[in-house]
Amino acid sequence: MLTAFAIVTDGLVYAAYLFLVAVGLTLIFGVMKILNVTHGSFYAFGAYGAATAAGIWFDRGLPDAGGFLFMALFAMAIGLLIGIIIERGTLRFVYGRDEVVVVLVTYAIFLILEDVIVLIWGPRSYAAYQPMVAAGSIDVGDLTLSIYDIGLVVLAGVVAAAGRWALKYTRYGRLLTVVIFDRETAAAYGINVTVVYTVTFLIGAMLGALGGAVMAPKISVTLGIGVEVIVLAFAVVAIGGMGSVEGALIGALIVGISRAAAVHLVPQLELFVIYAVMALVLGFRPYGLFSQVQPRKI
Amino acid sequence: MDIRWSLVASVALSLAYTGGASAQQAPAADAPPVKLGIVTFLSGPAASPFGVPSRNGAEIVIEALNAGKAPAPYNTVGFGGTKIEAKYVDEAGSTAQVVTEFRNLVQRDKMDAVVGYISSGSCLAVTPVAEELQALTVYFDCGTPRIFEEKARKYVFRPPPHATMDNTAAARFLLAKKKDIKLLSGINQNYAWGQDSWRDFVGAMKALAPKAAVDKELMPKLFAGEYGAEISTLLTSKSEALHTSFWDGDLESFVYQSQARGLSRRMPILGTAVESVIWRLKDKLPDGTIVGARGANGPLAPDNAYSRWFKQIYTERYNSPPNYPAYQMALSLLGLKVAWESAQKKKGSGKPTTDEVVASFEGISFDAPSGLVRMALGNGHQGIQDTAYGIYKFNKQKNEGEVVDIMRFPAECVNPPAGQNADDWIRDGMKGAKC
Amino acid sequence: MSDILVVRDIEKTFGAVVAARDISVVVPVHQTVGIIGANGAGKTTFVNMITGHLTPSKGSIHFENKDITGLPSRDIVRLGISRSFQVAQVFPTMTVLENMRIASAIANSRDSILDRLFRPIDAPGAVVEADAALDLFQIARYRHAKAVTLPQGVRKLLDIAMAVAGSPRLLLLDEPTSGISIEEKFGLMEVVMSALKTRRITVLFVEHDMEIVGRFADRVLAFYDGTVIADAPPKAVLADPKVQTLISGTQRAHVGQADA
Amino acid sequence: MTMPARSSLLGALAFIAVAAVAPWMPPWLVSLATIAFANALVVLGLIILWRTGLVPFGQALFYAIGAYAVALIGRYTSVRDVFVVILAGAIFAGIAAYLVGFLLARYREIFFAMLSLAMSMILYGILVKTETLGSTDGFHVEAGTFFGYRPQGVWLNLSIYWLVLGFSAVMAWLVSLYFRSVAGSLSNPIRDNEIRVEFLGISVDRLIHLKLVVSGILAGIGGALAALAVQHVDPAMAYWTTSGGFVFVTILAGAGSVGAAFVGSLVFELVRSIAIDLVPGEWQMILGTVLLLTILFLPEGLGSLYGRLRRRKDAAS
Repeated sequence: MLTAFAIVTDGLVYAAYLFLVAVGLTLIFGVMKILNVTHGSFYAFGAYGAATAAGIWFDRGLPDAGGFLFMALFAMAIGLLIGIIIERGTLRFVYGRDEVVVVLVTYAIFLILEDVIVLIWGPRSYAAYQPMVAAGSIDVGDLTLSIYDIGLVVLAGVVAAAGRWALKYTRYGRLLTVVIFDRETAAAYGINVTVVYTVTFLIGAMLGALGGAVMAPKISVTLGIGVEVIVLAFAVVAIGGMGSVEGALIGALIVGISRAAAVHLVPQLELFVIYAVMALVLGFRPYGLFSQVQPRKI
Repeated sequence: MDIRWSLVASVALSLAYTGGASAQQAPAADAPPVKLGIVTFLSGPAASPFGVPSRNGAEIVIEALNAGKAPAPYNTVGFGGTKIEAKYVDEAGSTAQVVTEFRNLVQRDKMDAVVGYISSGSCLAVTPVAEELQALTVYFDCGTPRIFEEKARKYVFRPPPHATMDNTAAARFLLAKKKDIKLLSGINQNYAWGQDSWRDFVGAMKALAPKAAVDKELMPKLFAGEYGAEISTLLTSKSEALHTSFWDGDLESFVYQSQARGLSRRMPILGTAVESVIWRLKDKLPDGTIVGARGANGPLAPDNAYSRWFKQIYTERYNSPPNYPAYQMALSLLGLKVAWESAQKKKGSGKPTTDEVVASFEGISFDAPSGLVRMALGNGHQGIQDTAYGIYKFNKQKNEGEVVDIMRFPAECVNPPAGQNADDWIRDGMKGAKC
Repeated sequence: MSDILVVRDIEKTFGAVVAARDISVVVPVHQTVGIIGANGAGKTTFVNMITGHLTPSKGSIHFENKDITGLPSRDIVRLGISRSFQVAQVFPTMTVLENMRIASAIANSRDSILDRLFRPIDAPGAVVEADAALDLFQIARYRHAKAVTLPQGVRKLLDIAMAVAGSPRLLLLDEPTSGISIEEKFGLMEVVMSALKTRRITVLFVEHDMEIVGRFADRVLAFYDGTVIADAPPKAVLADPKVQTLISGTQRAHVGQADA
Repeated sequence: MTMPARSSLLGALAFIAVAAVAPWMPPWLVSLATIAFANALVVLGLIILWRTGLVPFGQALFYAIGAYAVALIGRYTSVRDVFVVILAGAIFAGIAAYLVGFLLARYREIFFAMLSLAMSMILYGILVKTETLGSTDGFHVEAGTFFGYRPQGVWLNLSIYWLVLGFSAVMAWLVSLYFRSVAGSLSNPIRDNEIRVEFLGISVDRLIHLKLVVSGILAGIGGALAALAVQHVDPAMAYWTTSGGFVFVTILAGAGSVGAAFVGSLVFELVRSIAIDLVPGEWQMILGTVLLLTILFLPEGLGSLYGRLRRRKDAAS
């Protein structure tokens, strides 16, 4: 019983992490059809930015509550900044090229940004644990849960709901839906696709940075954290169906719960879980659970 | 066909390149310097905890040696009066890249010796190449005992002890503190180092305390970052200690997350590589954590002239105390210096050849910041040392962690005897250990 | 004279939507059949079922006395049924000659991986055939132009030429003149039909232009709401009042004139 | 002389020249070129898929299988002959490609890339879990023999180099023949229009399956040669960054010609090695910049430079 409860709570926390990391990736893919490897850099810059912000804030002895907000905003600002540089500086020159070529462009930028991190922050690692410590914990039976983790789950839920709402009810959201559905038609109706692309990329960049910012208190912010996240986020998005926010949510839940179950029941399998789930899902649903791929008409 | 361009391009590039390189490295003084290639992680996740401290250690020690300012008997300039010139190379990349760069150091850059390698995989891959090229190679960190167990080596040395003693000593220390321990768990990264550490530790516990049972055996993937499920599992366990060989980023992440969920109130951590993070974690590392430093390094170092000297020069330059990779780098360079100078003395004058240095390296003993090193295993190619474990305590006044209750273990107590395979030795109950 | 195509009672449903129903058609060899009908009447669905792009939900299709119901298109092509498309399906980044050579080379290879691995693409037989086909369809002067740059009519001709490369016995043309200006339509159909006559191919073609149907078809099938409402020689079908009301839309005009 | 004949002759001459100068090349360059040409065989396989519009982010799967096949034969049997072990590597990689091909051949574009990545990561996981094979540390590969002859010292490296060159030459020739076959010519058509290919009577999935097996065999040979050259194998050979490296070289080389794979791979190794030498901490940045500039300014890769040059010469004459 306790194990089942633990699997669900751990699974939810891990799913929240995965969703926050993957949602920006799936949005960019849905709208721009770009599998964005620099998403790992957004995550890393977000985490480093949050750690820097934590240093600025808590070294002055400012209150904990505002600290987290400051970290998140600071990280998103950094995400916005590098997002602008990447999109305006390189990506817009390769729109319309093969999808795979664009992936490689983002891969190249990712390689460069990995070293930019070293140049800015040096090779040492950073910590930003204050918000998690300040949040405290509650006991549920034998299990102690971190309130910060619960907050993560709530945040993931809020982001998912807000995303759904924005896509359905805001003007820009509806524009996006049109572009996702059919690029050419959108252009024919006079939608400025270039502007939509830029805005989407920046939102995706900020979401990626936010993912890094909310994880920063839990981890040691160190070189290479972006690499790990890329494959993880790709797997989640592929399982859910590329370009679908609901898909990212379901994909994150599936991976999160499977991994938690593996750790509790068969820890030896932990290493394979994500890829096994991915291969399994794709074996039956080639384009993911919530795919929007339609067969071509002749 | 484009193939012919490869010829032109490669020849042109290599000519331009070697030309440039040799011009750069033209001897400044009359006597050509001793050229050392230093290979360590300068990028990637292992750079911050291991690579950079060891590079710093190399820089500061080489500087001191070149100035003739190290404590006796290391107070001759450089190696035997000749200054040392170091070239630093990144260990990150595929094994093929590591091997290629090793060849470049030996064949293109004509290094007199290569000192380096943190990853055991790198050491295993470089070893046969070093033997083939007859290049003097000194490993300073990689832990696997396999290097000298698989085959006798001639040109390869590893002055710091291998990883076996980290876990045999950990078991002995745990039993010294908790004689009646009944249940324990482990969390180790799912890669060679984590798997080997856990196997050695469990093997040693079986031999020393057959009644102690293993509860949870967790093996999260390397750099997982999120340990919620692992911590929950451990919270449901009645284990009395948690063995881990986590290091740096993963260790810090695990400590933050387990602290937030009160795991340390249930069971203390026994960490074989905890020392590398104590300066950063400060009060976030729970008191009572059992601290290993892969030898008597850092706060576990014996109080002698060498450890005081090394800690002082390192701290002055880099504003933080040296951690164990820095100690191991210093140890390896001092060992090489001893071997070099004794070869030079035997020869009478001039630069000793590689074979002469190799001959005088085998089986020597020398003092290092972490105590006496004896090249006792692997036909005199593998060093052993006394090791130590202690208990972490945060000192609020100094705002600094310290390690108390230090217990030392003689080298022969925690290392296999010469000629015996470490795995077999542990499996057979660590016969012949002299404690 | 034998029947080359026998279609019995085929039906196609997509969920609750019935795209085609109760279709039975028998086509003798060397006949040229025109297919007419409004958009959504089931013409393309019919063509898609015969060529294996869609599997009928019910009924059977026999080609030269062989049951081909539900076979994949590539097997049906190998048996001797070929088709062209409403939107010409060519290889846009390749030249006309390259397009044609690929089609000829495939037609000349046996259906085995090994044969295709060891047969060079520029084997003399295929090259000669490709050149001949370009001449036959009168597009040889575009041979070195990339397909993406071709005018619509030429692209259609290339599409049909490629479909004919495998020497099919039955060819289905899905709106060969769609997207072509009125002045060019007849010229294009002349080229196509005379080429097909020399190859003695049985033809089914979907067409909106009644004049063209009247001119080239031996027989006309009129589709309405997923089924065949008339099947007779062109003159008879075009005069059929049901056809005039439901498809060609001429009936109302006539009635209006009569009233005036 | 016909075009293909001229290229074959030039290619053969180039290979002979590159082989003949080896004893006078600095030894480090020989080793570097050995690895570069072994990897070029993998890139050759990528070019086959690339022309079809497929980019595998998991080609390291077959590379690692080829390498581990050689290593395991050396560890558990007494077979040492390089030709036998390389053949074994090729066969195992080919079988693996044939098996995963049933799944992979149904996918296109990004989905193909992602699924192939998942496949290679599963192998990576299995190798990491296999403690008897040293887990992530990997293990030593026994030196090979050439029909019973066991080269020593400098000759060891030179023989491996010549071996790699020999395989490269044969494979380059076979692949260029393949590109001129009916099956090989269908790459571009499949990328352009799968429906037309199907309606010409060809199964696109089966053709892609074939291409996967061919590219898998090439990757297996590349891995087998790399294992013999490096004398060590480890699971990182199956990791996705290894696959990423191959894709990188493919972009750099361009899919235009067979020879480009070899030039591209060599240039890549040289650039990387020089970058590590000049900026040991930030060499990835240099690699990333090279990749970015290649895509932006040389979209058809290094191979297109030669084509441009030749066109200019033809125009002048």
